[in-house]
Amino acid sequence: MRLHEHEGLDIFESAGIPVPRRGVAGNTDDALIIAGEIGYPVVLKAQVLVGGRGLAGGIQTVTTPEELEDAAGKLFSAEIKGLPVRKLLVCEKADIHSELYMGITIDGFTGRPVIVVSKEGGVHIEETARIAPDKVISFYCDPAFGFYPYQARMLLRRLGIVERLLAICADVLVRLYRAFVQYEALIAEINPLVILKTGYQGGLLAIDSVIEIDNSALNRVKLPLPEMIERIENPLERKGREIGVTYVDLGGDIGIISSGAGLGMATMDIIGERLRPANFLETGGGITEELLYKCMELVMMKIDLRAIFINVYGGINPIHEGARGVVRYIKEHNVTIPIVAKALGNHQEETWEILRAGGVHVVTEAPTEIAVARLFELVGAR
Amino acid sequence: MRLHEHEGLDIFESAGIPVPRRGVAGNTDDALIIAGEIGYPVVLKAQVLVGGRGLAGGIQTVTTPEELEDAAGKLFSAEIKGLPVRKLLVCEKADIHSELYMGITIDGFTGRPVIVVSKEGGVHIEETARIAPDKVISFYCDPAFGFYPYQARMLLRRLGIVERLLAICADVLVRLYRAFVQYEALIAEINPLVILKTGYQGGLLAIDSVIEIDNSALNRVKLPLPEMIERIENPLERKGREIGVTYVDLGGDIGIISSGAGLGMATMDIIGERLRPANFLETGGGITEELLYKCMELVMMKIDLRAIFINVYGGINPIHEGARGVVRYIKEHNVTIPIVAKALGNHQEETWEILRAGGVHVVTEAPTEIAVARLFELVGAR
Amino acid sequence: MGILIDDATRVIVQGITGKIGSTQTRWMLRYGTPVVGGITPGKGGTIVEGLPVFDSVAEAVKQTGANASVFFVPAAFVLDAFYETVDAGIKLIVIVPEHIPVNDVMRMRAYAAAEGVFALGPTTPGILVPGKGKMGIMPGALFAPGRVGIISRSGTLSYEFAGILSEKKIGQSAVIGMGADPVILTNLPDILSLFEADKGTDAVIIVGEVGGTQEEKAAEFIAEKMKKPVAAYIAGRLSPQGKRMGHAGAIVRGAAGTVASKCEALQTAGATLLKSPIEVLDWAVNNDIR
Amino acid sequence: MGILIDDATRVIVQGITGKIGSTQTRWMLRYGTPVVGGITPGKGGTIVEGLPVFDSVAEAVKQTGANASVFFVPAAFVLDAFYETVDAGIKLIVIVPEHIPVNDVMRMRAYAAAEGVFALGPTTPGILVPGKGKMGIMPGALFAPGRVGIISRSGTLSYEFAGILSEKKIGQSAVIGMGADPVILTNLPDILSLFEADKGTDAVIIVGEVGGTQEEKAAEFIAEKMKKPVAAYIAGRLSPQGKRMGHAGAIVRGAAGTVASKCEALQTAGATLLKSPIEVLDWAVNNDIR
Repeated sequence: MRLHEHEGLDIFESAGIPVPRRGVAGNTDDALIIAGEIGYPVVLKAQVLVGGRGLAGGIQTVTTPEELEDAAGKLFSAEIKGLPVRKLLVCEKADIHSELYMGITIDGFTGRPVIVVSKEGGVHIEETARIAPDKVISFYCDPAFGFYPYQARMLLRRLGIVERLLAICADVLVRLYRAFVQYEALIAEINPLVILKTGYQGGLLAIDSVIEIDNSALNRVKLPLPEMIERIENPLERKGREIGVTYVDLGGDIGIISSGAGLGMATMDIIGERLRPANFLETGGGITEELLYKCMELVMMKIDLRAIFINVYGGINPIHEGARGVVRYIKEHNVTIPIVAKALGNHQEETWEILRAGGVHVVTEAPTEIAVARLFELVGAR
Repeated sequence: MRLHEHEGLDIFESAGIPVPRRGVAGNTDDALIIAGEIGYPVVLKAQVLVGGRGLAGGIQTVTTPEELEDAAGKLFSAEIKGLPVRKLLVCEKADIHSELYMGITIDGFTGRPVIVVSKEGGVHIEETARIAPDKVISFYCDPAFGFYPYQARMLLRRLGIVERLLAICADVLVRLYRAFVQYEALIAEINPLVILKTGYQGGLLAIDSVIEIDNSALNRVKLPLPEMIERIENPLERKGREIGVTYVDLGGDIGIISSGAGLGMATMDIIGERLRPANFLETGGGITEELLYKCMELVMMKIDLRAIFINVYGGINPIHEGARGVVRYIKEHNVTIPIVAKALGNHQEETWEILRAGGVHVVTEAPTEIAVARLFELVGAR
Repeated sequence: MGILIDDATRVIVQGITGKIGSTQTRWMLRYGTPVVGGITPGKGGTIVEGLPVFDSVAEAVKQTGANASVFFVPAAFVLDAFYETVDAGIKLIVIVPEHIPVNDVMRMRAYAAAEGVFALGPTTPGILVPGKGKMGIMPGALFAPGRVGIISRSGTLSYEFAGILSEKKIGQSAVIGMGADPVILTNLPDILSLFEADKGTDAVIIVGEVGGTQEEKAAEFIAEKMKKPVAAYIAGRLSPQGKRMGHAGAIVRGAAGTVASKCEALQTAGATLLKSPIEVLDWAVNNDIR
Repeated sequence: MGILIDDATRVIVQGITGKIGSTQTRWMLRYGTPVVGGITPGKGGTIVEGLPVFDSVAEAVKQTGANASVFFVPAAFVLDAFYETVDAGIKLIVIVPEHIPVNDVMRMRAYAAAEGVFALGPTTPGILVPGKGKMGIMPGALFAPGRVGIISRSGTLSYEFAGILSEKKIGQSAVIGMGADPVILTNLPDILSLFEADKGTDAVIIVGEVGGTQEEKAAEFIAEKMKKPVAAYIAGRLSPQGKRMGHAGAIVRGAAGTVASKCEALQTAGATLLKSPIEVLDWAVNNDIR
């Protein structure tokens, strides 16, 4: 679960990392009050969960209440990369001397947290990593051992940081690591960590946060935050989460239901050769009659749908039970668009029988390409 | 720092261990109110930091408000093993089917937490461990690995615990371990963990707690508790802590000041051959003129003191500076009882000179026994 | 001799008394898998699918000589059960459940490595060795004995490839689900090395997906160590670019993780790229695999 | 050759820029200890007592060839500095500071054991090898070169015994403070084994205290492994039950750790019990120790 910038800054603050004075506003009036308390100039930052927000106009510095009213009004009515702006973070403007980048993620291949630091903070950090990898220091940490100040100092010395700054930057990096572990994060990033011109706040200020919590750990991480589900903007994707499946909304008009992420992606790729998928829906391993009924309902919510393609395997899933749900939905809602299904594995014959009785075009050969060819025929795709 | 029973029960509760309904009363009226809410019978438990409280009459079951008034009144005016009763824990009375003992401590020799369980709960656990060690199961845990439910089940199975009780007891033991680690305890004990006759509270209830926190970790353990210093009942011992030395109040009339715990204990043992030490005062490694001035002040607070014996070494301590404090105290307060000092190590000659100028009997030979012989002479001990 | 499962294998099922555990035990037994018992703490002494249930793995090992374990344990209990299983001396562990916290997976991985345990998953369909048995949830009817090895990140896509091959009478030596989580217990190159060393395997199919760097690392292994022909399919060409999650991952991975990067790495390493699963049949014909 | 400190020893002082660190460095240098530098992160490049200060242990090792380290670091920073020192390859570490959380000590101890590091403390006066040097805070004037080894839980009591012996011209081969905490980095039997193996040591004095079980375990070692004569003194006969006598480790809980239990174990093992420190002189005469 990706956290909003302001939620991440709250976590940083509780971890003892210096953060700017700030407040979150849901409307322009609140933004004015917060800015009044902080003192101008302030920075307005759209709280949208998307990268490249700054370049898309989502960050504005204002020096007077009038400027704030103007900028906040525009931001609240704008969309940043397709997402509505529901909240603004109003922040003190830091007196920037220079910037650092600090980030921690998990490397899948080594199974270790990787700590990354660079003197080139800001939006160009990835570019720096590509063209000047020597300016980006990475450290693969042993999670059983932890990450200690001496290791942080070693990394930061390699960036040329010395004397008092060395100790306080190392302290921030260790605190970032502790927060990363405590909140079971997949990503925790300060970008940038600002070195101020004055000694205020110990001379450092974390002015942006990126934190993503491991979804599988959400139930044991103590977070005073809104539920995952409230963060999903797309109504269909939110409904997918409600019924317990993965639903990704796409631009096309062919509905897809698959059991298994890999199979779902392959199906999408094969269909995408000639048609445009409307969605990616993956049931996971919990198929029941009720679940597939709801999956049908969800897929059918997309307007102008031309056909549905079902691709499921009976391994952990009782696909014959799922088939009953599909057929029940078809009958109750008198579905007329073509539905093609490939269903193999345990209980396959029973599944075919149920689906055929419900008017579904069943393909019994193994290659998905053959079943998709049938779909292409039925909707007249060339 | 040893916690009170009620503080320990609060920690257990926050760790998810089942605990009785209860309240803490500072007077009989409050105890009546709490008992009224819980419902009779209730158990009154004197909150004093001493073992064997039950056998000394500190635990009373009452079945009516009248009985409570009578018992609480007596408890509040009593002393349990020399300690005043300032608070009573008022607890629901558990419907006991049987009892277990669960305790965790740190084994100094292996440097590991030791987890101990026994079916013989209650006050006789130490006796059981001595006479029937096979009834007490110990497990030396690897702190880097932690302690997991499967290990808890393994221990508890060896006590003959099976089926549903196995899982819930294992859960309590793992939670006790987590609390032990989280609060940096030296000891965490549930004695007894009661198995109830009914299934109430999952069938288990931790009805007494012993928790001792590592003093050296107090500044990093988050505990919403009164300070260490407020727990010290003896006013002289409290003053010792205030000035930063270890002071243990004893029954005798010879004051002792030593730099170093071992030396202090040896000095006490040697003096104890013929005289009775009034105290054990150990300065630690932070001797200054001011500190020894205050040490003199503290030792002199004991009435009817016959003499003071000072035994210090100049290793990490600047004993010549300390000597100035001793002498300043003697002069300002016109001390007339004999003071014998042995002071060796760095700056010893300077130290001797200062002490002699202040009227202190200085012994320059190495054996403490020789200096103590001088003390015996001076106070006429045979 | 099959890979990982052979005549000496004796499998226990952890979480055998659960709905999925008991159902999958039935399927495993029907497939001829040497399942010898199951574990559910607190339910020792009962019988499921004709097999004895034990309270602890140590007891099961003692009573049945079990040396392999497949997990159908709720995600929250997997770490504890894993430690218990390793401590009991079991050297092959298959973790079917999904939604296990990455922190738990990292711990299990380090413990397995330290104790010399071969573990697969989490989020794996398991292992199936045609004719020998299966540990996990793969639907047996789709597989046939033969000489092609399949390693897949996705359960269902492994069935798809096996199904396509089996229909054309091209059998499999072993089918292994590597697990679909960000961190897995055994990396792809280490699984590849089993197939490279296996006398019963003539060629290997890697079925990958967007994300992570397993396929890129596998390409390095193929280039340096593999002599057997390898075909590779990577799913997710049309997956929308994930909502960008900070920079740290991107810095560590560089450009890796896209279908394009994986395909390029595998092709450069000498693997045959399959643009669509059905192309596996042409590859089999061209490499004379039967 | 002395125990632990010899002609190849090159000592660094961690926390050298602090008040105690710089003062004790001066005393160590005056005693002839081969101190080659110091560490205080952020103060690299400065000079203390004529010695170079470094930002990191690794740098100090590289520049000075240091192979031993003595700590005068605030308790809260000891764990971090310890890990750093071990990682830098130093194999002898003396932790003088007190009030270090037991959890940190347990971590240090496990790390030292895993990495083959000999470490003393916490709450130790250190090591003094007469004529060779000292790491720690022992006041040099009280010690004399000779053939008696002293191991003490208490700093000041080690001075007391050395002082009593030195006055009578009975010198010491080495004096080692084992540390007075509940958990220490090297157990008493392991220190005893150094003396048993040392050609320069004829006899050993153990100076113990109430609390813990180090002396009881030492008794087992003496009974099984030691040929050299051992004398033992245990302080705290009059310590009241349950009271912490200055040292975190000096607390009696139940029957274990009492003076009586220690004395009985040591006497049974064949050690000579000293009821009062001065009796060490009789023991020396009886055992012909000079």
